Amino acid sequence: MTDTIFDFNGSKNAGWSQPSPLTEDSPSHIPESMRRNRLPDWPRASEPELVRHYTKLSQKNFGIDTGFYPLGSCTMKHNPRLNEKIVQNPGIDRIHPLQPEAQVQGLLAIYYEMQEMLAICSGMDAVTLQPVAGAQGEFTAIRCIQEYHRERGDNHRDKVIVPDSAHGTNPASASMCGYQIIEIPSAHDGRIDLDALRSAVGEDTAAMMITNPSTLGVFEPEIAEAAEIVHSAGGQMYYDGANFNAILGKTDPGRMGFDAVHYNLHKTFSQPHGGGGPGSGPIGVKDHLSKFLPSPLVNRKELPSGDIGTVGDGFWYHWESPASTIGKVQQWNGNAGAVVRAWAFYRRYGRDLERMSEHAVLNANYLRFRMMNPNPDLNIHAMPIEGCPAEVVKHEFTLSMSPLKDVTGVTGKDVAKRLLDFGYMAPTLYFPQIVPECLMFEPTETESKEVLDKFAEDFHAILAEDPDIVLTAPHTTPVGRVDEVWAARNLILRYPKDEPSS
Amino acid sequence: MTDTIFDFNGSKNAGWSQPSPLTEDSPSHIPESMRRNRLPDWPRASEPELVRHYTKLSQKNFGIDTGFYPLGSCTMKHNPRLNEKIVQNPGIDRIHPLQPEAQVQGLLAIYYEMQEMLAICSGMDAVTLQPVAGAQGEFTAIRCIQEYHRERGDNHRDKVIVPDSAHGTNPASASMCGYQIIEIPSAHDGRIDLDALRSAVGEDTAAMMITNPSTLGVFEPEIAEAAEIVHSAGGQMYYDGANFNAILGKTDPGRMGFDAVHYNLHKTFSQPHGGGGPGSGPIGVKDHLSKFLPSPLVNRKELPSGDIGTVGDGFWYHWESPASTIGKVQQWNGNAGAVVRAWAFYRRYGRDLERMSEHAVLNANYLRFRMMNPNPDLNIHAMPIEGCPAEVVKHEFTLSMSPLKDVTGVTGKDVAKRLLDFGYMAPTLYFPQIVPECLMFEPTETESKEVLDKFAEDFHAILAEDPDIVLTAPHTTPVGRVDEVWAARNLILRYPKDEPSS
Amino acid sequence: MDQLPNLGREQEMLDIMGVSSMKDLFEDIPVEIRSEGTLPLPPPQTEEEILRDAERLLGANVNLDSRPSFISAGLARNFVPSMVPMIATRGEFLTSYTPYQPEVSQGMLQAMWEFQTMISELVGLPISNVSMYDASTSAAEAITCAVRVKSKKVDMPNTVYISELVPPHRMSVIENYTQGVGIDIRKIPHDEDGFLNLNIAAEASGSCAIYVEQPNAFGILDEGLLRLREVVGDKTAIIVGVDVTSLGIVEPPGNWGADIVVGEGQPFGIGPTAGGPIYGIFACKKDFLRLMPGRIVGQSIDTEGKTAYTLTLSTREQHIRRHRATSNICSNETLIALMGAMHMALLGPVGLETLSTRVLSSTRMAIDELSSVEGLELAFPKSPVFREFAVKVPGKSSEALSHIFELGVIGGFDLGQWWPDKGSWILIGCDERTSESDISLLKKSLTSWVEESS
Amino acid sequence: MDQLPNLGREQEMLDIMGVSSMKDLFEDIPVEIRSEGTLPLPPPQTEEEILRDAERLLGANVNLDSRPSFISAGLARNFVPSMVPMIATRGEFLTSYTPYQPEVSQGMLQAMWEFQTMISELVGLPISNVSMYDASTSAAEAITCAVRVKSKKVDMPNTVYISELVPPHRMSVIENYTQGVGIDIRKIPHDEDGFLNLNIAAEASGSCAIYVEQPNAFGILDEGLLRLREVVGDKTAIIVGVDVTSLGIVEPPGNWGADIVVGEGQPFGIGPTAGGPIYGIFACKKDFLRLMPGRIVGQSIDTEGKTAYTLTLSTREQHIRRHRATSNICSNETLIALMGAMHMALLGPVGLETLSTRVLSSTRMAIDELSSVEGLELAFPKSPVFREFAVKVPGKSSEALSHIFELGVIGGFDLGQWWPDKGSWILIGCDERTSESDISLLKKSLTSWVEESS
Ligand SMILES: Cc1ncc(COP(=O)(O)O)c(C=O)c1O
Ligand SMILES: Cc1ncc(COP(=O)(O)O)c(C=O)c1O
Repeated sequence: MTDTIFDFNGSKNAGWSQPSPLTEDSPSHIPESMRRNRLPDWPRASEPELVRHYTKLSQKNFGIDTGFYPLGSCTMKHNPRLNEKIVQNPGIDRIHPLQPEAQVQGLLAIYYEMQEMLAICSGMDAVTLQPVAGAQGEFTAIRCIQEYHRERGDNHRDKVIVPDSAHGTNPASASMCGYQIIEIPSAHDGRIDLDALRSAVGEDTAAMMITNPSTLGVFEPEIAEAAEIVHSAGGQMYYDGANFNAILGKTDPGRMGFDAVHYNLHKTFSQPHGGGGPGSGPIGVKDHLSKFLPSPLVNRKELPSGDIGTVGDGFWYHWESPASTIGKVQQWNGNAGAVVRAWAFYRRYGRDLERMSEHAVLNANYLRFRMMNPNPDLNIHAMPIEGCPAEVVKHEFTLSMSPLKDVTGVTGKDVAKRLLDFGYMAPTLYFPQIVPECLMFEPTETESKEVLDKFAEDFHAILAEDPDIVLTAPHTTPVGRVDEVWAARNLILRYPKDEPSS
Repeated sequence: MTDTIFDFNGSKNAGWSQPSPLTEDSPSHIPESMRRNRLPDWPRASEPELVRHYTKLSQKNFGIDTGFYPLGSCTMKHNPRLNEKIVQNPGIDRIHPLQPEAQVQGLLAIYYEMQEMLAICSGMDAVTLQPVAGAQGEFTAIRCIQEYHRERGDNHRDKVIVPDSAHGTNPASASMCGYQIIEIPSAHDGRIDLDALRSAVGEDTAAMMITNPSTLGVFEPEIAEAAEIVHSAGGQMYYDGANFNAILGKTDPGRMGFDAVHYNLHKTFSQPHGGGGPGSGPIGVKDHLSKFLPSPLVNRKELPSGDIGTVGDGFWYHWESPASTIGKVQQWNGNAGAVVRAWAFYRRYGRDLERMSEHAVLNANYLRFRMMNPNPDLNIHAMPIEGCPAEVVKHEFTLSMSPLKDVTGVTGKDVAKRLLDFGYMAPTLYFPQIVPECLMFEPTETESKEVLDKFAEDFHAILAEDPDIVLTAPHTTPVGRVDEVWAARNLILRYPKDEPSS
Repeated sequence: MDQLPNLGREQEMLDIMGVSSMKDLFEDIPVEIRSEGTLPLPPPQTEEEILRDAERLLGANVNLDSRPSFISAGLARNFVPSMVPMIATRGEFLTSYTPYQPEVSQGMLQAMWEFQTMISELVGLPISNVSMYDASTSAAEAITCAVRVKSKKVDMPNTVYISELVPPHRMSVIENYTQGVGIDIRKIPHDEDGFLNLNIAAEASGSCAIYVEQPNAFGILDEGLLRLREVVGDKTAIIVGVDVTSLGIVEPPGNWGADIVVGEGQPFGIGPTAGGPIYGIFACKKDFLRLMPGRIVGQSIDTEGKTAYTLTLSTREQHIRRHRATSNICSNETLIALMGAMHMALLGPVGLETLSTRVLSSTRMAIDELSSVEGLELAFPKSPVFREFAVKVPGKSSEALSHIFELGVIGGFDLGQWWPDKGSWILIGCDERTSESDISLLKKSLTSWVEESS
Repeated sequence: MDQLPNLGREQEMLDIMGVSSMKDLFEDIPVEIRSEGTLPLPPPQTEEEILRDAERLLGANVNLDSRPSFISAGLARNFVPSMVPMIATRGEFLTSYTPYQPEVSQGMLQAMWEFQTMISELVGLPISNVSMYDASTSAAEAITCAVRVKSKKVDMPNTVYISELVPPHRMSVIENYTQGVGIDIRKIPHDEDGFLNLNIAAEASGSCAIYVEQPNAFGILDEGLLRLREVVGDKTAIIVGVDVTSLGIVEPPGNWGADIVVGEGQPFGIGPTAGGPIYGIFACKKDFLRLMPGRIVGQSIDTEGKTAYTLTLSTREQHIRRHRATSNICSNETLIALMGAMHMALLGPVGLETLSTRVLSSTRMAIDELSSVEGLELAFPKSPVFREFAVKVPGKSSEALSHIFELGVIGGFDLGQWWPDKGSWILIGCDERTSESDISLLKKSLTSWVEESS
């Protein structure tokens, strides 16, 4: 095991070398009683030790760069390195969000372009880039919808409908706005059950939240009908854009009948979100909701002819506050660095974003085909069954490992752990919860045919393998299967455990 | 095994996306017969595939960042990350060496400062930064010495003396200048044998090349006498500066009586030289040799008072060609990027470079003590013996594994390979050649006491271990012991082997 | 399009599947809702072209390092050691996701466990999560968390008292996070020295929580807060927002009774980045553990008893608890927190103290210099401050700021944007990069404004 | 001093060893040669201070990307894909050394084996080493290598013919490398179109080697070289220096009889970097293998028969063969060659062709534009060129260049510095970054010079 950073006992009096303070007596300006008298017990290590420490830690971490990462619903695609280079520019890294507009015209121009692009791609009328994650986008949009109903005096709408296949953030976000959640069951084929929806909607319906393609990876063909049902009950339709990677240029939530949508820029538009973040979760809305959007948005006005402006396109970019704005959901203007990366990503495709979605869908269908059609000579214990029967899937798909569990006792989790031994990240496990022993695969467009072929082959090898090996997997990882119950029971959340005691 | 890059068969028509050529018809300006008609069979891979390919390759490579690297004579110290950041500055990365002086005052100022600093630290009078490696520095200095003798009409000096413990580049460099090599044996204690030297020098002596501390890691106390002997025979004294890390601020080659010296900036002043390079091998010389130095050097002149100049210090920096320059040894002005990194490294210590050497020597002596004093309860098969008996060593030391070989058959190489299993880079093996079964350890100043303690402990564990395990090591590396004879016999030097045939 | 490995091989793959064309893969989208034609967007660009445009656009921004700059207001113009971004962007860190599979995520998990320890040490509380989106959501979720924990136990359920000297943007976030669930927010005023009115604060006793900041929106360090526990009694949660950098010299709230400490982590690890990605810190006492937001890493063991790390207490989270989750957080700011951990580890205790002292000393020097300018007036001359202080200028602060920008100085923040009645106040922020010459330029340019406007 | 982990623990370590003070560790240095007092150097600086100084000093340089620039003369103002430096600087690559222990160096070894393949493919010869210091030492060592291989077999041992159109700095390096060992160098002139005089080249027949460049120092592509094998016969080694970028469109010398191909690798992988670190390429036919310089990687197997890579043919090298080594190279330029490999791999065959075409097309456009300027004269109007071409200007080229620099253009290289009789010649270099507007600015500024000086 790598030592923890607290095991270093390097230089006794180390500390990053810094220039001296400008004046010596400044601490005396703070009343004695307010002064800290015991410094935090932080590591005392030199740069050489820390570079090695973190390098070694990184070597015990799996990323897209180190292998195939088919984590369904998470769109773990390649992160173009250009984007990382761009955000090192002091014109983004060393910018303060409160600088006057005249000092940040370039950034505002990028914001404007991204607002426009996202609106176009989704069929929405207005976009804010402020929310910093998909979940925060959901929360923000539901807040807007809440204000929309309130303004209309529609104060009794206190319910939000979500399918039972919804991502956990959907109900959690709605509930943070004070809504009650109505969960409607999926039809037997995993798709939306219009009858169940019809009986769920009513005068108390504030909104329905749904994603399409669904969390099962299939396109809901009756989405327009669903929208119609919700709208006629006076509710708003909210599109969870986590699966946007499947449909760019092919259809859009506007056409499907949605009123609001969030984008996970860190999924569709790529974004290193190592360890789980940062993200960026802009939202787009139709006109009727736009005046509630968080403040500020970027707008622009044409300059007098002859004046090309700071960015050279003849426009003056400026912040603008929507008329009935809900205010702020993040203190500044969102994750600007993530927006700039996403902008660079978008520019690489431009109107060919459609190609990106095509390849995401091609890869998913291809992988599904490969996985469901093993070499007949193999002695597979039991084949998985599709989470949702469908001619084609979109950018991801689900498989139920139940047959394998029935025959061998090997669970979806065991298969997931065994995949780690083969050098893969495991697929998403047990989500959506409506598919028993669910594994969810999303290859993304940036994986080659060779990788997909090999993955399917290795998957089949696991299905054919001695179940004992799978049940006790992983075997080749830096640590063996980790005891999560132990962790929750012992709650060792820092070093040493019980300091500062309270 | 990681696939080779040629196993990718990604996009059929891939190729880095580039803007279109400015004009379309340009190829027609090249005569048909000169045009290439079969493109090279380079990989056809996308960025995602290549990032992963090289990331995976890197994971099969050992560096200072991943573990202790006690490779004697190579001074594998930590590479401060600041230095890497600095060389990304377009003021070095995007500079052409032929730009007029007015356009590169900042770079010239750094060159000037480095010339001065190296001269001060070594007791030399003039320094050139042009040689790009230690070996090239040797070659350059020997060429200068050659011209020096020639100019004095001393045309019969055709021999260069090196001790048998010298680094291979010393004789190789001298021989590239056309010199015959006289190798003198070391005394029984590994030190320079003054009698042998006396009988080797003569009217044909052009120079002696030697390093101090010697390649055995001990300081040659009679160095001044040796210089005296060579000088009185009319020869020049050349100092191989590979071991400079041991003596900064404590003594210098000037005091020892040397006429010329090379510095391995990539050792003493740190420098990432991944895979074996780049390096930087400036040389310093005494006045009498300075007019032969390669061209150009940097000099400066004071500006009229009031004019602070481009870099703000009141000086104008300019190139200058030594009167009887030997010309060039590299086409430009040396490895400027390496010089800038070394400058940043030097600035971090300033006059405290002495502390650096102290810690390098402290660590070496400490490690030697630890390694030679195992826990008496251990059942060690046989202890190594010192390559050179000495009260104290300088920045490195040698151990002979002969006793172990005698008792168990385990060679120095076996021990080296076994150390890899413990997560260490092996020490330098079988150099200097005068120590049988030699292992040479150089911990550098950037390793902590904990690392040294643990290394000694693991070393002892190997000495006590079942010899069969050691003889067949390594066991945990990405590949097992590699068959070097097979490689030399089959000579598969590209893929596929026999293309283009000739 | 060098990003698509299967470009040009579509047919080969379709043939294997027995699908005839790419179009067939989208036949499941009903015709009525299919998009027509090409997206109305510009053509793709190459890396060279995008970089050129990026440099042009970002180059049009005035970056804080390009001139003396005194704008802070909740973010720090910090110095991040070079090692931090270089090592944190190693692919294994950069391109990983939430460590759902601990067996292949030990690196990030251990780093976050170490991060939790460092935050816990910093603020003097035993529990820390692995980051929130930013200081504002951290404050907001601390409040909703306290309400969850306290509502059933106090006289005033769903009620929280908040210092009125919280930056309005942060306050707005707090309002958004609290109003849907019906939390009643009551403001506590300050006296003329910018200190919290402890008499009114006493009314918070019996409510779920009181939220204060140390330093507050004017940079003021309020000694009275040390008595807050006394004032509000044992039942009401004390939540304190901090400037993390100050804690090398200022007593951490955990030591004077805070139940939850929140704040902006950005000064450790990353530049101001136009406001994000940054990260919020969130630390608390044990009683809040099971109802707190965000991800938490715990030490554990593997099947062979080897120490290992894993996400723990996930039952609080949305992917398990769904609408009863303690927060909706899924993506968070781990990668930035990792940078924070590296920066904190490099600083070490002594480095932190030096850093705090540097910020404090440049603040003091700026105060001393500006107080000697006739026509400028310190808004709170008697109060100790850290990093920031407010000055009153003749005329409108927005105009004063434009004037001094012309003279090459980014001169602070126009407090009129936050409080219309403070249209002639400027909030001046100092930091470890502030030099004597920066301060004298600021002084010179403000003096010029004073002269200009008199 | 945040670089020394044992700072402050000296005594602890000394005590363990039983040494009383740090001084004792240096007692072995005789008093007479000990240094006195402190080094006369400035005090240590912190990372912040060094960075500030570095930015000030390097910022005082005029970087090529800051304005239209036409200086090339052997190096390329290239565009390096962002991935290259980011991945090549991963610590495992960056901080490794020569892969003496192949078991833990497979990454670099495999990458270099792949590099060898790419260079071999590029130039059309079967063998490549893993890099030389730069193009000049590559050329120099190719010549000494050819002499080693051929001297015993030819009529004129120790004799080599060299085109006189080799850049003088490179020629100087060649002279240094050859004169110690007594190699006789004879120059071959060119005709008025800049083509090699093949009649005189024929005299090289019977010598050890002939060294030519394609394109030559004036950027000229010389069709006559295709007949060189015919002209010099079978025994004399043909060594060709190339512009690597040209080989996407120009026939590689391996295909027309070259025995050794050398050149500057820099256009693939790294910026011009003020002249280094860069790397030379060195490729040859099999007959030269055992006497060639530099490191070579071979495929091999491990104890279990698994494919593995290792340095091979080390018996040529100084650490084994000492003074009989084929070169003194120890440190080389592997890390830069790694960047080259990444860049080449990203380009792929088609990308290379596009790149070559881009460079050629901007060269052509610049020629077309400048030839329309009255008062400027192309030095070799009839000869095909790649990347560079020479123009004659009125007056001194150094003055012309100063003039156009004032107008914002880095206008090329003053050939008078290489050949005093060409004091009014400018060598103009174009590349993939040259834009139409760059060319029109060059034209405008040169036109202004013509007007000024008439
Ligand atoms: C379907 C779905 N919806 C919403 C989210 C929440 O997005 P974020 O993680 O950006 O908060 C996710 C994230 O995994 C998701 O997969
Ligand atoms: C003692 C000694 N001399 C000379 C050299 C040659 O230096 P370089 O590798 O920089 O050519 C080395 C390199 O290892 C060395 O150890």
